[in-house]
Amino acid sequence: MVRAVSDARLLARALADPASIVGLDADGWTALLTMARAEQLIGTLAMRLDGLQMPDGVQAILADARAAAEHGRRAALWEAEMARRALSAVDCPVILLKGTAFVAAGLSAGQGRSIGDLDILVPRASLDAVEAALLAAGWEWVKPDPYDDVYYRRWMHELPPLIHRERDRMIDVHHTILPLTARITPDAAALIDGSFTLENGLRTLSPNGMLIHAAAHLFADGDLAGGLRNLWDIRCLIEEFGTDGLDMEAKRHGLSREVSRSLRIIDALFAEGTARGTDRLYIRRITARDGWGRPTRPITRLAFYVRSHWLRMPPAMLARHLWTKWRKA
Amino acid sequence: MSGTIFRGPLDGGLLIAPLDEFTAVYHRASGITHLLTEPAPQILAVLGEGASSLDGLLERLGRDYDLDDGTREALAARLEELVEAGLIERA
Amino acid sequence: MRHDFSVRIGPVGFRIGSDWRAPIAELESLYCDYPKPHDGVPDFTVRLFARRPWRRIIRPSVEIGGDYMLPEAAPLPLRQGLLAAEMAMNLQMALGARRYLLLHASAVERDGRALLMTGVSGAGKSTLATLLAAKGWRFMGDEFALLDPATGLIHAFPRLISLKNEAIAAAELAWPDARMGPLMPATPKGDIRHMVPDTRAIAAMDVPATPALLVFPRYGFQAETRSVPPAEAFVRMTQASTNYVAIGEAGFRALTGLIAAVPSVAIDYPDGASAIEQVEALWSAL
Amino acid sequence: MDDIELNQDPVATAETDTGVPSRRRVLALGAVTAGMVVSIRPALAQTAGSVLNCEIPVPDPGRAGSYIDADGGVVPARTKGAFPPSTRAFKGEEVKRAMASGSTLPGTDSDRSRAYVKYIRRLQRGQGGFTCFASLQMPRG
Repeated sequence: MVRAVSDARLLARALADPASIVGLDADGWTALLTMARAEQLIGTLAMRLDGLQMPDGVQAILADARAAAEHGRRAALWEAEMARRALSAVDCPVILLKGTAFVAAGLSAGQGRSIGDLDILVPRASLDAVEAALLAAGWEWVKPDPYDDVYYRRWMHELPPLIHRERDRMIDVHHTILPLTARITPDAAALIDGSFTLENGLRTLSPNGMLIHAAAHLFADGDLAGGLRNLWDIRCLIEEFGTDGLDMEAKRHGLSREVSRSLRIIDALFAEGTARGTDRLYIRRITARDGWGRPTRPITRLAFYVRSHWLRMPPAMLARHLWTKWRKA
Repeated sequence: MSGTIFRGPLDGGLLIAPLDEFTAVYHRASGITHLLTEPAPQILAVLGEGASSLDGLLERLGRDYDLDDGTREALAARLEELVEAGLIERA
Repeated sequence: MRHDFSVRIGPVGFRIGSDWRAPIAELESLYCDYPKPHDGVPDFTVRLFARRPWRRIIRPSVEIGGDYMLPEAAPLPLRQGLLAAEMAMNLQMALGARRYLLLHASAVERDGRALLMTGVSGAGKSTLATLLAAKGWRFMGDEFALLDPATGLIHAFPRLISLKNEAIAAAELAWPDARMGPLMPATPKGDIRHMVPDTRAIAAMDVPATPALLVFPRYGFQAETRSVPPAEAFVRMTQASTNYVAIGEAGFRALTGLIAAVPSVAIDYPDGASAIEQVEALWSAL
Repeated sequence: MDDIELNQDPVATAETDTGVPSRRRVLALGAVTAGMVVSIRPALAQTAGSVLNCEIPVPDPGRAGSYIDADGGVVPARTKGAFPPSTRAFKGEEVKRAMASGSTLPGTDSDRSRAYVKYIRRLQRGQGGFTCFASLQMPRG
């Protein structure tokens, strides 16, 4: 019998060691599937468990999840293809990021992965041309709000989000991988220089580049929402490509701390490692999910939320940002 | 522009269900269903035989059909619609 | 969660968790003749919860959550908790169903063949299904019909029938012995009362049927019947399906197959009796 | 269901009815008025009514505090001639009534209501209230 686990460690273990699901009872399965949906890892889980013995009811749910992931993969690749066509006249490298990059390059991190918006990285010097080409090809601004627009253009690492008027899909156009306000400034040009070309002319970051981007996103930017999925991405990249040259490249981008934290936490969550010190706090946050799919540990969550704002902005700017938002509300 | 080559979906890239004056088409690469009226299915059929320029397409359509108002401008506009829908691309 | 209940409706298993006892007690009583999810593992989880702890007690307000959520769902007062549960279950179907092409249609069956009725809310698809069931048809569902892309068969989804406003009295008249949920006056959708489908509908819910006729009813007009061209029927059904796009090629094959296989007919009707006459006439002409 | 009229080979579709090129016929290239391609989009519209009790904030939380001009555009707070934001979100049913009958939204006069309705009509996916608005869009009965 599998020991009852009351947080998303149950899910982490099932992903890392599919055989661990043997012996799950109906309630255990229900909790696992619900958590996987809440963490947007149901497609990944379905791919990992494919072919194992399990109740028919579970088998059917996971088959649906695989079909949904396949459909999502197709839609993501199509959106990338449409962006490629729209940008073919702009003479600059277009680098796919995150989920779309994983599926476009056929990486294990892309198997069953849920993919939302299309994220691309382009050189900052090409940003205006890219923006114009996308607007000409049917993309529109999501938020035509003057304050947000100025905020984005001045401080963010991406254009304000665009949505395609026919296909209803969003695109995020990045020119670097962290907000300009963050204390860490990765070398975007080096990431672009090191990128790999795909058959259709689109590009992806190098394996180490993808890993560093994932770690930066997870530990130097957001509030760790969706953290388990990000960590799973990193774990797959390591399994597939190893860590040769990773240290040096992480150092060049000022992200050594974030990258080594990722490696330690992956070892603790998906292997036999033991978390120590603040890593344990991160794991508490990343696994804060119960068998009903509910977020748990509100205090930990709040702490990481506050931290995410702290990381993004210098204090005076954070105060100004919150003040403007507050006055408007 | 006149030298542009237009390319249709790959072989087997479309599922086609004629309904009435409309034809439902499932585009496998995108997962999008389109409802087409004339002359879209005919243009796609010709491009299914191989990529073609505007003039080449006009000539090949003229072989099978009487093109009553078969101006280049009209065909260019139709092709633009198909490009926007992602059903064909400029090669 | 503090209170919970599981049930299977047609092929779909649900688990409903709640911060309050009352909605669960109502579900237990109304769904008492239904089976449990296959292998004890539900397809979908639904949560009825209080946004803030004190909202359990002070002006209790039921938030809707679950595997699939929409950001704009507004909470309902606790006395409408059953409605919240039903909406949340429908929401899981609308956003999460992948095994079947989900048709926003009511369905009844006779001789192994299914009649599908679809239309906007207020068109009368729900009322017509209950009236036809009272005349001997087997009730398969009043909200969703499940088209199996692998077989082309319609699977029943006989959830509680959600009666609105005048339809409540009409259904009570047609089904004097039916078990009814609490009357919920003045909900966002008007007065609502849930009715348990008849015993036969529940007993036969795992028996699928071959689709035979697709009807687009419209209430409040002089009786008229017209054939719906295939392209119009096709487009209307893509818009009457929440997962048509999401299931991709399977959906295209299933829907074009359905449209090619069964006649599509629009009927305008002034009252229930005429509608039944019109439907029976179409059916016997098949 | 494989016996339906599905043809995977686009080449064979030029003559849709018979599958064989038959008589020579007229093909109109220029007579298209409305466009010859309609793409099917995801629909929540018809069903959402039964799955959702929803609200539309004006404007959405991402643009809270901004004013709404007469065309339904979102403009900076205190723009002259524009209307202040609504103090409460509107229920789906209220918006539906205002759109169908031209009655005013609760707590507004007719000009303001018209501006709000225009704003709601211009909502796009990704903006607060869009799914609710989409659920009110009934296809032709």
